[in-house]
Parts: sequence; structure tokens; C-alpha cells
Amino acid sequence: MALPLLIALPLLAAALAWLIGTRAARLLAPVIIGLPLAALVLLLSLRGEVFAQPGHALGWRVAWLPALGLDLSLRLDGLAFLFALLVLGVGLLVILYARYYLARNESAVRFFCLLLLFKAAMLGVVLAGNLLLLVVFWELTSILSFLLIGFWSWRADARQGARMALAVTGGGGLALLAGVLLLGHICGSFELSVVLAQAGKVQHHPLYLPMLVLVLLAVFTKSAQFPFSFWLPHAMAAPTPVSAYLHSATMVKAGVFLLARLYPVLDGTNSWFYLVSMTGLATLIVGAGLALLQRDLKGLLAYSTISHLGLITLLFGLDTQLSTVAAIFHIINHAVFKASLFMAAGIIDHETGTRDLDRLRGLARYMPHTAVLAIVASLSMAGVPLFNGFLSKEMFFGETLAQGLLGEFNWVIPAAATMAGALTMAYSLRFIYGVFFGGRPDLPNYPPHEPPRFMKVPVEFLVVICLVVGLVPAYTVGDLLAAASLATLRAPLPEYSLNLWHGVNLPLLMSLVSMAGGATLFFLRRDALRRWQQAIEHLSARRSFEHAMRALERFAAAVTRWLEDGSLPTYLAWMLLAMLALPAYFLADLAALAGSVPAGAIDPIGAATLALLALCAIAVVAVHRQRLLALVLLSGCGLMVSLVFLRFSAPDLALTQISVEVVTILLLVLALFYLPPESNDRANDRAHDHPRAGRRLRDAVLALGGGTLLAVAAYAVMTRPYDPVSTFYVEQAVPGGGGHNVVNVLLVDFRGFDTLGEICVLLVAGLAVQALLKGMRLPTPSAAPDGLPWTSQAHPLLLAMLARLMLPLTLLVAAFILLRGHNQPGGGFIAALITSVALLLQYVGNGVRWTEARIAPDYRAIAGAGIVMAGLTGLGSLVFGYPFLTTAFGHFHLPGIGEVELATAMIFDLGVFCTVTGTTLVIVSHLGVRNLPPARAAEED
Amino acid sequence: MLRRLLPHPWLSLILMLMWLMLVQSVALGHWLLGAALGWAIGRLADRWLVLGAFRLSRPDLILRLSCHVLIDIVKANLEVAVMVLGRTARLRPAFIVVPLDVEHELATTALISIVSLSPGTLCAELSDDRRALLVHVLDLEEEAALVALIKSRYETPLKEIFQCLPS
Amino acid sequence: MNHAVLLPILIPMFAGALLSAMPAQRLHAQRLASAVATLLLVPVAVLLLRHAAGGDIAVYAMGDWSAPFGIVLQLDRTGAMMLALTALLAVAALAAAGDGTARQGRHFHALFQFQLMGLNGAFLAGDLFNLFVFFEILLIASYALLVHGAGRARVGAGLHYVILNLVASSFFLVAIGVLYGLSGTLNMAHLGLRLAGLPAPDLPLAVAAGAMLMLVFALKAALFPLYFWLPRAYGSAAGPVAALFAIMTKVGLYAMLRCDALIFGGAQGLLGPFLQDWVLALALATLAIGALGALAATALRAMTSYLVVASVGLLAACVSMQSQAGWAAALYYLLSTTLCTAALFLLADALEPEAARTDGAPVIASRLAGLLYLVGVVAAVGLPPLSGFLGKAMILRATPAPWMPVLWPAVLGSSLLLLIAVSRTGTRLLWRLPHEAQRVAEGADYLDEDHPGAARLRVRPDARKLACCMLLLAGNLALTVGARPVSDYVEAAAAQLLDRAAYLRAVLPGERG
Amino acid sequence: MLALVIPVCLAILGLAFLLTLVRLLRGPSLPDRIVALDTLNINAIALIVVLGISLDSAVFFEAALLIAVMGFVATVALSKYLQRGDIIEY
Amino acid sequence: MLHPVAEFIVCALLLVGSVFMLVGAIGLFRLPDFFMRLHGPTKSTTLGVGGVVLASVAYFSFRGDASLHELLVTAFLFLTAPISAHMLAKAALQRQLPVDPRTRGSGWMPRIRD
Amino acid sequence: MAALYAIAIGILTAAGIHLLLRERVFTVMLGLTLLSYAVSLFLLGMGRLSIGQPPVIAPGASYADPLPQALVLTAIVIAFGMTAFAVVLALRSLGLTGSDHVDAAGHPEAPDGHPAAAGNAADKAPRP
Ligand code: NA
Ligand code: NA
Repeated sequence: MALPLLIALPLLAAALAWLIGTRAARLLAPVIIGLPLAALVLLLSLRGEVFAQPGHALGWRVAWLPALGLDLSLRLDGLAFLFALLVLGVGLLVILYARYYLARNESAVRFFCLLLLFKAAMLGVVLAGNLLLLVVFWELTSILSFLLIGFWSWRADARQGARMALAVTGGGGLALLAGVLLLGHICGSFELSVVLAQAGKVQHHPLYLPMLVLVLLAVFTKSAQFPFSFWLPHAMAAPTPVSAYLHSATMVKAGVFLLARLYPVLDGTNSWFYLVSMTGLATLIVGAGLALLQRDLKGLLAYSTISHLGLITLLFGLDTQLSTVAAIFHIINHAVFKASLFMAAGIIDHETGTRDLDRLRGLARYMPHTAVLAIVASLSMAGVPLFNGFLSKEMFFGETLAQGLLGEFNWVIPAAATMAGALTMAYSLRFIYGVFFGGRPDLPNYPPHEPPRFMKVPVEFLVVICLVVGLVPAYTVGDLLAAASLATLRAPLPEYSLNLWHGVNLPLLMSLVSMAGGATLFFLRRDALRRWQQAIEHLSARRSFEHAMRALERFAAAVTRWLEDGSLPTYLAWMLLAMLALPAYFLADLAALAGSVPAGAIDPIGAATLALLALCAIAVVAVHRQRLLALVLLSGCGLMVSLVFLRFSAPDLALTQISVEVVTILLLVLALFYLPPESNDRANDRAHDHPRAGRRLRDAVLALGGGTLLAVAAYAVMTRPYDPVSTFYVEQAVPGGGGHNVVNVLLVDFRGFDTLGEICVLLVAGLAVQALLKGMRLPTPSAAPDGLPWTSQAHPLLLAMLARLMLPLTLLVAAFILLRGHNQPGGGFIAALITSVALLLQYVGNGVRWTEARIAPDYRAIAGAGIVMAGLTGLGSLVFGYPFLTTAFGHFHLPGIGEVELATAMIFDLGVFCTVTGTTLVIVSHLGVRNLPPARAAEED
Repeated sequence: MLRRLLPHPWLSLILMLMWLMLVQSVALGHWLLGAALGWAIGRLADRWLVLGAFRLSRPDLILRLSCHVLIDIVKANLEVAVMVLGRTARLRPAFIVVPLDVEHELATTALISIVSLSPGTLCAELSDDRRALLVHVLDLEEEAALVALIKSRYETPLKEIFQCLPS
Repeated sequence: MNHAVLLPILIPMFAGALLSAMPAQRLHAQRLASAVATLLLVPVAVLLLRHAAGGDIAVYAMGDWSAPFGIVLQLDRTGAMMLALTALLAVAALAAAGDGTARQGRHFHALFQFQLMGLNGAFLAGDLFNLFVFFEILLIASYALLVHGAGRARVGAGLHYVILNLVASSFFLVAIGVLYGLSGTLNMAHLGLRLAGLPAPDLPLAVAAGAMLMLVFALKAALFPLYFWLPRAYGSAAGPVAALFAIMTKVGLYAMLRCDALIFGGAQGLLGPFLQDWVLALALATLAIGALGALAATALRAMTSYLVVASVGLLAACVSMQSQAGWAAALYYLLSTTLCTAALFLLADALEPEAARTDGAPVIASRLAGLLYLVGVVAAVGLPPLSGFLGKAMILRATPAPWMPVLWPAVLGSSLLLLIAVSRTGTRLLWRLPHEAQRVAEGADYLDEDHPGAARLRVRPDARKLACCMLLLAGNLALTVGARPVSDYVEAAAAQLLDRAAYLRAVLPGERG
Repeated sequence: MLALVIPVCLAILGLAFLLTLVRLLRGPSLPDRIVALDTLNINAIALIVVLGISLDSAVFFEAALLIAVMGFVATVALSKYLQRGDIIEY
Repeated sequence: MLHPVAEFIVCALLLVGSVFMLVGAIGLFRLPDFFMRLHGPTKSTTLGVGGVVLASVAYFSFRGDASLHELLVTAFLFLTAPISAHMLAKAALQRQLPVDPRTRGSGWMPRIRD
Repeated sequence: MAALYAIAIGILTAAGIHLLLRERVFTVMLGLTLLSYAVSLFLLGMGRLSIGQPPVIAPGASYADPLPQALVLTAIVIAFGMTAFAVVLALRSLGLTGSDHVDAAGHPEAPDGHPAAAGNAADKAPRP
């Protein structure tokens, strides 16, 4: 239970800090310092358990997502203990420091929240006992790092630095996810304890190499290894406490932590040795070299961090066991001296207002105390004896000599290490000399002075550690190092001694050479360095990255624009291509086009009707630019379709088609009035008149392809036998459905639910049309497209009178069609369209005013009521214990009248009738009454 | 009272007969249903069907006029058939103007319908004051004779049938 | 329980019908009725979810005509889950709409209810043609809601959306026709049974019809090259409408799952080659286009649209796996992505005033908005610790080994691009705080490198919309925290989907499968 | 006899259809084509009735009735469009 | 089976109706100007349909079930055909369609060029 | 007969698709209508072709498959509603842009040749 508490305490602190906010500032300090301190104490209290026996690990586990193998599993062994100690210890100091660094306002609260959240996430990374959980925390550190780097969000460099860091480390995290999934796939579990025990299996697995590369990708991005190191210097846009904490002591160490964590399973192959060590070596040298060329104080420290991370990586990659111990030792030392250096740099920045090494000079006179602290830490960084950095550097030099990776070129590694040591010495001197000595400074805030007392306490504390570890390493970090190394190697530790003095040996010589070389380089070649510095100044990784991002965005925009050109014909063409080509591809497997059913003899009437239909359709295409003409021909097609329906035994369809056709024509003629004459638009749209050959070909291929596909499918199916469920409907129509017209019984009974849905579609269409027409104003053409004026007579007498006369007659026909629908062709839908047409004829013949003065029902309400009626009919059956829409019918014998059949389906059909009538009238009459006198139009809206 | 209950007795009757024709049944139930529908639609039509105030009189004239029209249609159909199938160059098409005396809208409507229905003539336009009819004739021998024929054979009976009520 | 299956369809239907009969001026009464109807869906969904979790498939035979003759509704785990998701989304969208959205045009509430009816019906349909009908209901309602309030962008996007869907509906009917013409039935389970017994020479016809059907669903799901309608439609719709539309693409994916499993027989069935070769390829292309589009987008709304596209690509890839693990992952990820993209649409609506939409000019937002953005995009991109990550990890784990070299790089690469896109949009949109900018000593430091000369607008994000956004993100958070029960549920749901025999037993007790 | 006459009638009607269709396609004016459409409607009525006789079935009647009742509406709408542009006016 | 006389009546009516349908179509096809063409269909088709409808009435009535409803088709056509013709003629006048040069009383109208 | 029927469906489909790919809203509507005709015939054909066997129960008759007919009916009704909506939507687009090009509303720079200023104004500032 202690392990989750370790993570929970900083989280709790963050939550409390957020709640407290700026309201009770006095409570803030106890929360943000007290709770993490409690976590630290808790961690230290576990020391005994962890260190008690070699290889022992504390564990805690709760299932989270077992399906994925992701458990909330925590594990505290020596390695985790070391890192947790760094995270909590340095974290505490950084928070102390930051309290003085930041102004106390709301954004400071946000800062501490983020910092504490980061602390929790980082603890999660080091304590994770499940690799997927580790990935979770790993990405969380990336996200929080992004937020912290961009904390001063009004600064462009902060925003850009943050984005760059997120892109690189977040991308690495994705690689880690893949790598971890592969590792889990190989091992059959993501539990660290299981995975770590399967080194042999992992290393002989064919997926080992991809997995290794993915994991290393994550390591290298997070730890800013070459060539992914460019983001780290730009992360320095963050407030200095963040740099001290995330970008020196903890987050960048997550990468090397992972190297250590997975060392037992990954180490031991040549891929590991070469990939890790060579990357580390390159980073070591490049980082050190670039550190020397920085003008920005924090930039120098950032490149120094890169270089030291390279050193650690290199150590992990060397093929000796002791090198790993050295790596862990250097992790500790680097965290301590680099954190203190960053804090010192922050103090300098804070007090002088600049971090420019060209402007900073001679500060030792103004802030002697800070100068001493910074100099000690720098010397440690340079690997000067008496300080902790020296010890791990000696071990490093020793191991470069002991390894045997490169065969006859083995000397390259020690030589390069010595050279890197010299560069390290040089930039450390640059830091010391450049900042604290050499004349009067030229500063924005002049004269600088010492910072508040407690801002220096964390630095002092760290510097003391540098000294103490440097002097008596075995008594201070011996146990910790041993425990961590043991957990990493999972084998008996190699012999090593933590002493300041090992006698005169080759590593010492390398140290001396590198220190002398570094001093020489700095003091003799300062002018050359300055020229170099100017030369690389314009090589800004940030700018290049931004350029690359811009280029990526431009590319993305170009692709998007190319695909989404805003042109419906293009979209339709894509869609048709997919919907025709793929089915056609699979249809090509059809061995025989015709099936076993003999194609029936040709029926002359059917054939003639089909031929006329096809002719009309082709004619529509031919004349489609003359709109009215095309409409007339389309109407001809509709008529032919209804004849085809009639011929092929579908009278209900024919009736429906005839009625729908009339309403559709009314609708389209209404629309035609407003459409601009074709001739007006031609100039604007050359492509329309003169489609390019390619486009013409495309359209032809799609049209003919679509036609062929449907024809082939239709023919192939029609000539095959099938066994339809419809025989049931024919059998049951009369006894079960109470109607002779099977199609109608299907519509109102067997499949009445479809009909209910269908009238809902209609009602919604009506609502949608009404909504669309609200506020729509269309210009009224004052003359016909050919320039002839309209006639003055709006409502010719003959039409007006006959429209009125037709109404009662047509209503009777509608009643007839409605009532007989259940037994003969007809039904509510057709009756509704007949009624609608009769009423619309009044609008056409007598005008809106005349008609609505006489018939002014709320069509929309009728339509809604129709659905309610149909729905209630369906619900009625529930009362009798039957499912929704169960129909009931009965034959009643009325004296003197005879048999009368009543069926609930007829009420349902009446509902259909109401909805269809209401909707049709809503749609057409509302479209028709667009151009009204303003007063009437206002009512309408 | 009766007028309000049964505003269009003729119409209701016609509707009932139509109903019987539609359902092809003379069962009592259909008589009743047809009567109900005729009554209901008649009531509805009272609001919707504003035909102007008039009284239909002389049912015998209606019958006679109908017979005339039917006979004329059959007769002229044959003539027109000959014209259509024969040499079209021999046709003598013409526009003629027929002055109108009828005033009632329904009577005018009926006249236009009859003229258009009877073959060889086709009513193309009614003047705005409804006092003249522009008729297209497929093969005109003599204008005056045709005008006279139209007026005597169709317009006069119509005038008698539709007698305007003083409003 | 018995009749409860009807409620998700009938409640919105009656509400919609009554609302459409109500006078347009009585907006308050309309809102009340709409809210009551929508809220009622929540307990109904919970009830159905609890019933379905037990594992039996509830079958409701309309009109007492049993399958395959009558229309049946069938409620299984997957359907119940989708119903619950829809209910949650509907509550949030309706609450976010408030009166403002309803006032933009006519009949908002009635259309909203019919939209819900169509969605719920599609999730319950056990009959192929009935599925078509419900698709049409949800489509016509979506057309109307999309252009609700008119405006040039909406109408332009709406016209394309409508026409593309009308053409697709025609192909839907063609596919239904061929399937009926071969099998003589429309009930999905019965179709599955009949198609399984089809003579081998006729199979290509069924496969072609199946492919066509899947492509029709792919249009609703917005799979490449059928996704063109989506970016502009979602980008221009009213915020609450766009939020509700987050489920629209999922209906298409749901229908793909349902039809593939029940009609075509899943992995060993007819559509194996089509899904595993073609749909996978299209899914990868969709993923790429979604990622690129998100990068190219300048406004949050547009970016969110492409996040939807990318999620569709991922989901379609899962669908094409035709495995229990793949489908379970798909269902989990579907829940996650729907909730977070809907939340982002609401956030975009709260943050981006109409005028700023086209150029994505930065606005000044609250801290809360920033937090919501962060949570939303973390979930949408699939970053830890939210459910998006869990979903993606499940998908990656479910990937069959031969697909790994293709699918993994695509998933991870697109995630990286999306990460870049959301970080850029977020910094552009939310990281400009002038009151802090005043603290910068030199003006030169304050570089507006992203939008030189962009208009600076001060808007106060609509608190109501932020609250609804929070509700949806809380749902996402619940998916994360309750990952175990949810993943158990989707696992069982996927297993049930693939167990055709269970459907046959439930739907056609008489038939021998 | 009927068995012989009906095909003859159908052939005659077919010819009528064809001639009307030629007018529909050739025009030259829009009113010409609308007349042709109207005539097609009427031809269709005749065809339907003859089909009813030939198949000895009364179910075709409603189709003929419906064309008679509603077919002219399209003609009226189209010709009113030619005269006035707007077919539904205040 | 029908009685031969009945069958003859039906056949005759059918033939008359069909022929008049054809005549109407021929008129539409070959008459020289629009107004003349308008005469063809609106006239002959009335008798054409009338004949066919009467044939149907006769046929079904002879078959035993008295069938008059077909007459309604003709009735409706008689009501509606004049409107169609009238509206079309008005449209033609308004569109100033050219007339055959021989047309008397049409000095105000454009002519068909020969 | 099936072959002829299938060919007619093919021709209708091809004509419909060709019109769909044009750029004027009205033409696209024509294309949609033709396509829906083709689909109606296609669905009817899936119930196999039969002559003189309408599915109206009568003594001693055989019947065409009624189910596809019911489907076509539903499809026709739905297509009617959809067409109506699409037409009005096209008009709305015309009112907003002055053009009946299918892409007009998508392109802000669409030509504003049509005198639709009034319509535009009304749309930009909807009345309360
Ligand atoms: Na090593
Ligand atoms: Na109008």
C-alpha cells in the first residue's frame, strides 16, 4: 500500500494546491512541500525492506484492464528506489527553489500543480511494475513536460519549444508503446517481473530487433540522444525550476532509466551494444562540442546535459558489467550537480535579467556565495577530483579501456572519451570563467546581488552532496548504488571499489590529459570559439523544426485540398468508383451469367414499354441542359415506369408511381421558376459545356460501368431460382391479415413497422422543407428565360372553375382508393397523394389567397397527428397483450347491410393518409407560397 | 336549414352515384356509404367550392345538350379523322372570335369545354372581360356559320340551364 | 422487459410527432417535451443495457409476425451499448443546444427526436430492409439538422451530403434487392442462414452485394474515398448538432459489424476477402487522410472533423480484422472516440464564434476550456492515460501478426501527426493570454508566428456548452477508470456478435441452422 | 376473335405510342412536347384498359382512373409555367 | 367464353377506339403547326379512349359482373381534356408559336417559314 | 424477357449516373430520379418477372412475389420525401449564392451573377 501512496501523495498535493488556488496562500506551502516530503520520508522508510536482501522488490498490484494485460502494478527495487529518491529529493528542492523563483499568483499555483503532477507521473515511470503502465506514465511525463515548457505561453519560443519537445518525446512514446507491445507479445505478459526473467526467449525471438529499435527510439528521444537531441535546448524556454527538474535530473533520465530497467532482457546482443554505445558516443561528443559554443547560459547546460546523457548511454552500451554500475553512478552524480547548476543559472538569470554569456562577467564580486556554489558544481561537472563527478568519470574512462566492442579500432572509444572529457572541461571553464570573472558585467538589472536566502538553500544542499559523495563515496552512495546496480544487472555485482584514490593508472592519466586539454582549449582558443559560435548561430533547430512542421502542414493542406476540391462531381465519381468497381471485382468470379431458370419468352408489350422507357431516359440525358424539356421527358419516363409496373403485375406500384410523378412534377416546376436560365450561367462554367476529354471519359466509364453492373446483377439474379418467404404472405394475407391485397397487407400489417418509419421520413422531410424555407427569399424572374413577358392573367377562368369542380370528385376517388386499399390496389399513401393533388390544383388554379381563405388547416399538425394515430394503433395491441402493431380485424354482420369488415390496419392506413397528405401539402404549398406580398411572407416565417 | 345540411344536393347525388359506379355494387351498405360520402364531401365542398350563386334548371335541356355534344363529338371525330389522314395541305385552319353572351362563370366554362371537346374547334383564349372567345378551327369553311352554330347549339341552352340568381 | 425494446424507438417517435404538431412559437414547451423525451431514454438505455449484459438476445416480433416473415427488433450487447451511448450523447447535445440553437431555425426539437429515433432504430433493427428504413430516418433528420439555421457553409455542405447519401441509398436498395433475390428473405439471421446454403456458383453475386452493402455503410462511416462529405458537414453544422453527429459515422461501422457477422458469416464468411484486403486498405488511407486533414485544419472544429475521420479509419481497420479481439477493441475505441470528439465539437462551438471559424483566429478562453481541450485531445489522439490510449493499445494488440508491419506504423504514425496537430491547434487557440503578455518586457518577444495579423477576439466560452463538454469527457473518464468492466462487456459483446448460432436460436427458434 | 383483335389493337396502340414519342422527342416547341406528353397519358389509359381486357382482370382499372384524374395536372402545371413562370401565385 | 355477338361488339369497339387513338397520334405527328397538332390528340383520343372504355364495359358486363366504373375514366377525361388543351393553347399564344401561313385570322401571329 | 428488362435497368442507371455527374443541381435531381426508377425496377425484378399475376388474392390465381413490391413502394415514398428536400435545399443554395451550381455554396468566390442580393441579405441576418 505504500507504493501507490508514493504516487498519490504528490497527486494529492497537486489537487489540493489547485483547490486552494490563490485563496489561501498560506496553506499552499505546507501542501506543496509537506506532502511530497511525506512521500520522501515514506520512500526512505522503505529503504530497509528494499536493501535487505539482494534482488528483492516490493510489489503492489490492482487490475485495471486485464483484457489488455494492463494492470496498476507497482514495483520498488533498488533501481526504482534510486530513481524515486532522485525524483522526490530533487523535486522537493526544486519546489523550495521555485517558491522564490516565481511570483505568487494564480499562475504560480498552476505551475506547482503541473510540477507535482509531473512528479507523480515520473514516480509512476520509475515505480511501474507493468510495462504498459510504464508507457502510460512515460507519455504523461511528455504531456506535462509540454505544458511546463510552454508555461510562459505568450512567448513564441516557449510555445514552439514545447511543441517540439512533445512531438519528439511523444513520438518516442508511441514507439515505446509499439516496442512494449512487442515485448509483451514475446513474453506473454507485460508484468515486469515476468518479462525480466525471459532474457533468453526475448533475445532469440525474431521480433527482438524491431522491438529493440522501437524501445531504443523511445529511450533516445526522451534522453535527447543524437540525432534526437535538438529538442532539449529549446525546452530551456521553460522556467528554470522546470529545466533543473525535468531536463536535467528526472525526465530526460527516464530514457536511461528505461535502458537500466530493460537491461536484463535487452542487453547482451550485438545490436544492443552497437546501437546503444555508438549513439551514446556520438551524443557525448556532439553535446559537449555544442555546449562549448553556446551563448545562452541554459543552452550550455542543456548541451552539457545531452553530452552527459550520451555518456551514460554509452556506458550502458559497453559490453562490461562494471560499465553499467558506472552508468548508474553517473546518473546519480549528474542529477546532483546538474540540478544545482541549473538552479544557480536560474539565480543568475533571476538577479541579472539575462542569460547571455557575452553579457555576463565578473559576477563573483556581486554574488560571491552563489559563485562558490556554482563553481563547485561546475568542477564536479568537469570531473575534477574531490567532487562526485570525478569518481564516475574515472569509472567511465576505466570502462572505455576495458570494453572490446570495436576490435582493432577499440582505441577509438577511449580516445573519444578523452576528447569529450576535454570538451567538458572547456565548457565548464567557460561557465565558471565567463560568468564569475573577467571584468564588469553589462546587465539589464544592475547591480546584481545575492538572491533570497532560501532560494540558495537547495543549491547549497546539492553542492554539499557533490562534495560529500566526492570525498567519501562508499559511505554515502555505496548501498544505493549497489542496490540499484543489482536490480539492473540481476546478477552478482562485479568487483569495484568506490574510492577517491585508485593510484596512478590509465584512467587517471586520461583525466589529466582531458583536463589539461580542456583548459588549453578554452584559454588559448577563445577567439576561435567565438567565430564558431557565430557560425552556428543561424543553425537553429527550432527554426528548422518549425520549417519542417510548416512544410508538413503545407503538404497536408495540399493533399487535403487535392482530394477535397469541393466539387460534388468529383466526390460522386470517387464514390461511384468505389461502389461499382469493388462489387464488379467480386462479381467477376461469376462463372455463368445466366442461371438455371430459363429466361422467359419476350413479351411484346413489356418489351415495347421498356424500349420506350429507355428511349425517354436517353433523351433526358441528351437534352438535360434544356430544363423544362428534360422535365417533360422525365415525366414520360415516369409514365413508362408505371406501365412497366402494371405490366409486370404490380398495380399498387403503378398507382403510386403515377401519383408521385404528378406531385414531383409540380415540385420541380415550382423549383424551375427560380432557377437561373441556363444561358446565364454558361459563361461562368466552361467545364460544364466543354468538359475535358478526361472528364468525359470518366463520366462515360462510370455511367456505362454502373449500367452494366446493375444489368448484369439483375439478369444473373432473375435467372436463378429462389425460395421466397413471400409464399407465407400470400397464404396468410386473408386469414391472418384480413386483406386481399397482399401488398397492402404487407404494408400495414406484416411489415407495418417499415411503413411507420417511412411516414416518419416523410414528416421529417416536410419539417425540413419548412425549416429551409424559413427566411428564404428568391428573386422572381420578371420574364421567361427567352425574354418573352409573362401573361397578365394569373388564374384563367377555365382552370379556376375546373379545379374547383374536380375537388369533390377527386376526393371521392381518394376515399375510394383509401377504403379499398386493403383488398384491391390502393391504400392510404395513394389516396393521400390524390387528395394532395386535388388541393394543390386549387393553389395552381385559384391562387394561395383564395385557397387558404377556404382551406386553412395546419398541414403540419395533420401530418404529426397521422404518425400519432398510426403509432397509437400499434400501441393498442399492447393493451390486449400482443406485440406492437399487431392488427385485429373482424367481419361484422349488420342487419340490412350485410358483411362489413373492420380492421385496425385501416386506422393505421388512415394515419398514413394523414401524414402523407399533410406532408405533401406542407412541402408543395410552402414552396409555392414563397413569393408573396411581404405581410403574408412575415406570417409565414 | 336544409340548405345548410345539404348544400349541394345535386353534387351529393352525383357523388353517391359515382361511388356506386366505383365500387360496382348496389348493396345497401354502399348506398349508405356513398350517401354519407356524398353528403360529407358536399359539406366540405360548400366551403371550398365557390361556384357563384346559380340555380340549375331545365334538366331536360341538360340531357339534350349532352346528347348533342356526344353526337357532335362522334360526328366530328370522323371528319377530323379524314382530315388528319388526308392531305394536310387542303386544310383551312383559322382563328375566329366568338362573341359571348353567357355571364355565369360556370356556363362560360362549360361552353369552353364543349367547344374544345368537339372536334375541329379548340378554344385558345378567353378575353379578359369574358365577352369573346378566340377559337382555333382546323378546317374552317365559313366563319359566320360556325359562330352561329356555336352560339345556337351550345351557348343558348347553357344560358338557360345556368340561370343567375339575383345576388 | 418485453416491450421495453420498443421504447428507444417509440419515445422519440411520439415526441417528434407531437413536437411537429406543436405551434412553432411555443419554444419553451417544445424544449420541455424534447428534454423529457431525451432524458427518458437514459433509464431505458440503462434498463436495456442491464438486460443485454446477461447475454440473451431479446427479440421483439412486430405485429406478432415472427421472423423471418415479420420485422423483428433484436437487442444484444452491442446494440444496447450503442443505445446507451446515443442516449448520453443526446442528453449532452440537447443540453448544449439550449434555446440558442433551437432559435436558429425551425423544428429543431422535432428533428432532434426523429434523429434519435433513426439512430436507435438502426441499432435495434434485425431486418435488413427495416435497417434501411431507419437509416433513411436518421439521414433525413441529419440532413435537416445539418442545415439547421441555414447559412452558406451549412447549405453547401448539406447539399453535397444529401446528394451523396441519396445515391448511396439507391445502392443500398440494390444490394438488398440482390440479397433478397438470391435468398428470398430479409431477416438478417435468416439471410445468414440462406446465404450459407447458397450454391457455390451463385456466391459471387452475394459477395458483390455484400461489398456494395458494406460500401454504403462505409459512406455513412466516412471511409475513404467516401468520406468527402464529412469534414465540411461537421465543420459547418451547429455545435450541438455536430456533437450528436459524432455517432453518425459509428452507425455505419455498427452496421458493417452487424451485417458482416450476422448475414455474411464473419471471418470464414463471404466477405472475408473483401474486408481483409479492401476495407483494410481503405481504412489505412482514411487514417492517413484523417491525420493529414487534422494537420491541415486551421480551426478546432475542422480539426475535430478530421479526428473523426482518423478514428473511422482505425475503427474500420478493426472491423476488417473480423476477430473477436479486433471487434472488442473496436467497440471500446468507438465508445471512447465518440465521446471525446463530441466533447471537442461542443468545445469548439463554445470557443470559436461564428466569425472566427473560417480562419481559426485565436480566442481568449478560460482555464477550464484549456483543461477540457487537453483532456479531449488526449483522449482523441489516444495518449495515455485516457481511454483513447487504452483503445488504441487494444487495437494494436488485436492486430493479427501479418498485419502488424502495415497497421502498426499507420496507427502510430497517424497518432504522431495528430499529436502534432492538436498541440499546434491548442497552442494557437488557447495559449495566448494578453494579460500575461503584458508582463513580457519587450514586444518583440511576443511573436504571433502562427497568425500574423489575426483578429483577436474576446469571447467568454458558453458555460452551458463547457458543462456539456465536461459531461461527455466525464463519460470518457469513466471509460478509463472502469476500463475493466467495460472491456469485459465489449469482449462479451464481440463474442456475441460473432456467435451466429445464438442469433439463430433467438430469432428463428424453429429453423435448423 | 378477341384473341386476334387484341394483339391488333395493341399493335395499333403501340404505333400510336411511337408516333407520340416521336413528337415528344422532336418538338419542335415546348408546347408540342407537352401535348405529346399529355397524349402519352391518354394512350396509356387506352393501353391499360386493353390490357385489362386481354388479361381479363379488373385490377388495372384504378391505374387508368388515376391517370385520367391526375394526368392533366402535370400538363396544366407545365403550360402554366410557360405562361406565368410561377405556377402557384398569390 | 363470350357469346359471339358480344365478342363482336367488344372487338368492334376495341378496334374503333384503337384506330381513333392512332388517328390522334397521326394528327399529332403530321399536322403542320402547333395549333393544328393540338386538335389531334385532344379530340381523337376522347373517342379513342371512349371506344376502348366502352369495349371494356361491354366485355366485363357480358362476362357477368356489370361494370360501369370504366365510364368514370371517360368522364374524367371529358372534364380534364379541355383544360389541358386550353392551357396549352394559351401557352402557345403566349410563347408566340408560329402558325401555318394559311391560317386565317392570324395576322398578328408569327408564321412558320416554309 | 429478363435480359431486356435488365438492359432497360442498365440504360436507366447509366443515364442516371451520367446526369448525376453534371454540375447543375437540377440536372443532378433528374439523375437521382432516373436512378431511383432504375432501382425500383431492379427491386421489382428481384421478385422475378410475372405477367398478369398481381398479388391480389383471387380464387385459383397465382401471384407475383408481393414482398419486392412492398419494398419498392416504401422506397418510392422515401425517395419522394428525399427529392422534395433536396430540391428545396438546392433552392436555398441558390438563394444564398445566386448560382445553381452544385458546388456554389462551397466556394466563397462563386460568381454572384444572379441578382440574389436580397436573398443573401435575408440569409445573413435572419429576422428575429
Ligand atoms: Na554495459
Ligand atoms: Na408562387
